[in-house]
Amino acid sequence: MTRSDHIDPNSVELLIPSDPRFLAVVRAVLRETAEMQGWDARELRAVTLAVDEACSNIIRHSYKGRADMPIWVKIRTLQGEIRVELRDLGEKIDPAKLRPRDLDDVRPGGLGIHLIRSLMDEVTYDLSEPEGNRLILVRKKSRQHEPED
Amino acid sequence: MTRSDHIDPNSVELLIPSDPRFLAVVRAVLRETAEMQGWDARELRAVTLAVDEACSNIIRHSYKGRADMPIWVKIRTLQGEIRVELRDLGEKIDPAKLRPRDLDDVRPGGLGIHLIRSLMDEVTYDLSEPEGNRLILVRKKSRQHEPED
Amino acid sequence: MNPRINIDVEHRSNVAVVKVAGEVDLYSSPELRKAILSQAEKRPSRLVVDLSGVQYMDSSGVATLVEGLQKLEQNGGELVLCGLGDMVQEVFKLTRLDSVFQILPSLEEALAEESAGA
Amino acid sequence: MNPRINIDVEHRSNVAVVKVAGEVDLYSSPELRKAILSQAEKRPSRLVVDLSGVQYMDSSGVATLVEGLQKLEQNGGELVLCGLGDMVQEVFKLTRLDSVFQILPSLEEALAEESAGA
Ligand SMILES: Nc1ncnc2c1ncn2[C@@H]1O[C@H](COP(=O)(O)OP(=O)(O)O)[C@@H](O)[C@H]1O
Ligand SMILES: Nc1ncnc2c1ncn2[C@@H]1O[C@H](COP(=O)(O)OP(=O)(O)O)[C@@H](O)[C@H]1O
Repeated sequence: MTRSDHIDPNSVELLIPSDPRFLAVVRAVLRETAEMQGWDARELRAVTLAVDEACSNIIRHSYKGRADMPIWVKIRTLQGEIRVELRDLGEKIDPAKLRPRDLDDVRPGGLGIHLIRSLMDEVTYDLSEPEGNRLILVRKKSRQHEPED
Repeated sequence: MTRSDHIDPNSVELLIPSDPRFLAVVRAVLRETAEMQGWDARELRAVTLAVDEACSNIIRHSYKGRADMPIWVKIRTLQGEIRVELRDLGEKIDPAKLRPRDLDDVRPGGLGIHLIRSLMDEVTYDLSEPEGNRLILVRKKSRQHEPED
Repeated sequence: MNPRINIDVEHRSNVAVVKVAGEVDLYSSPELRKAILSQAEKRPSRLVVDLSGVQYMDSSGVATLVEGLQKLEQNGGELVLCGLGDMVQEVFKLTRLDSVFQILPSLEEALAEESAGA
Repeated sequence: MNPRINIDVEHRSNVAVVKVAGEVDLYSSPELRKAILSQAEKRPSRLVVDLSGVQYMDSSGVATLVEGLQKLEQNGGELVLCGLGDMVQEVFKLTRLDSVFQILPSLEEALAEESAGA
């Protein structure tokens, strides 16, 4: 746990093990914080799914299925936007592989990146960390484009 | 965020601002982690209330109502016990004041410490921190004595 | 305003009914306090607090109800609780306030009791 | 075993019905996969997956259903989905799989369709 005096009064931080059992904890924290800011069910569903997919990718790809590695989830909820930062210490992402599959090529899997990009307004893989990965996801409320319709 | 390689696969850590709005987030995390370990509704209610009272005390007493100070909540859920550690950087607790009020003296307030002690099997205020407070709460499943009945 | 709690106030002759739904904690109890104290100021002979929609209540909620009880009794009125779920019931038992408050199972009974007593 | 998900399997003549309730995510989808693949092995002419109890589904759940669809089609059977709630419907739309699967509103319709087609 880091120490610092006063903190951002709109943020929560969560540290979970890289175990799929804990994905429900992340969803619950998103639900409560979004509700606090009056986000509606549809917006909440979108953010929840995107964050869940990103966490699943960390578990499966960055940590290759190991269940005891750290995932930090920082959630900043404002009235107009929600910003989620995910941090892991796993294998570095190869940006060349970060591609959504062709949706016409129907096969099990390969949908996570597509969902994340469709659901969020900003998706930034920060590759500058000395170790591991940092992903920043932003969704703005009542955004103009709505690719999910 | 601290860095370390592999972590305890049964723990989650949460950092919230000392704002009463975030108490519901702590409750939600407790609910999900306890459910994961098959704790029943009654046990969950007990732990939730105790932790909530302890967080409320940090907000009101340690931080004197300031909403932007950090509260760390570490939850370790096993099948047999749940252990919650609360850490703040506020005013140090005066152990002389940590007394439940006489329950026959009916007045608003003064019930938190009584509830925490009734509901938990171990309540340890660790006064050795250089700054702030650390409170460790433990409840064992199907404990022998059940003062709430 | 406060998504954790919803409060409705109704009046039936000289009985005020405050219906609470949601979670009563340090965040939402000030709203409950405001509602109960503003009703108490009108000096009803009886104030019924219907807690049937309350899934969660902490000691700040309990403190609010104790304050309401004392305000009403000062003015010669009475405060009655009804509809306590498992969780709320446990808190009252643990704080031994179940013997201090008049607690009835349902709103119907809290209102029937009144007409019987009148 | 897995408190996030509950799966019931029923058989009606040559139709297998897999009823799913709960949240389908990376933790629970292996259980759904096991149930669907073990039914697929019995080569039913039709497998209906009733998702009316599912409040949440991620891409691992979707992947599981795609795998089931392909297994059934290999054996000349068909996989039908029914009872999709808002959330599940959105995931299928976003992944454009709403045009790949046969999706019916309710289990009743999924079974009626079968007898009509038979
Ligand atoms: N956190 C991550 N770390 C490393 N590689 C990743 C990560 N997330 C995604 N990838 C890469 O992007 C690819 C596409 O991901 P996705 O669309 O979620 O489908 P899938 O995970 O089913 O392959 C993955 O196969 C993987 O190579
Ligand atoms: N986190 C804390 N920091 C400082 N003092 C505390 C803390 N928690 C409890 N106390 C002290 O213990 C007393 C009793 O607490 P409690 O039983 O919760 O009732 P109340 O908070 O309503 O007074 C408080 O009045 C306060 O002086």
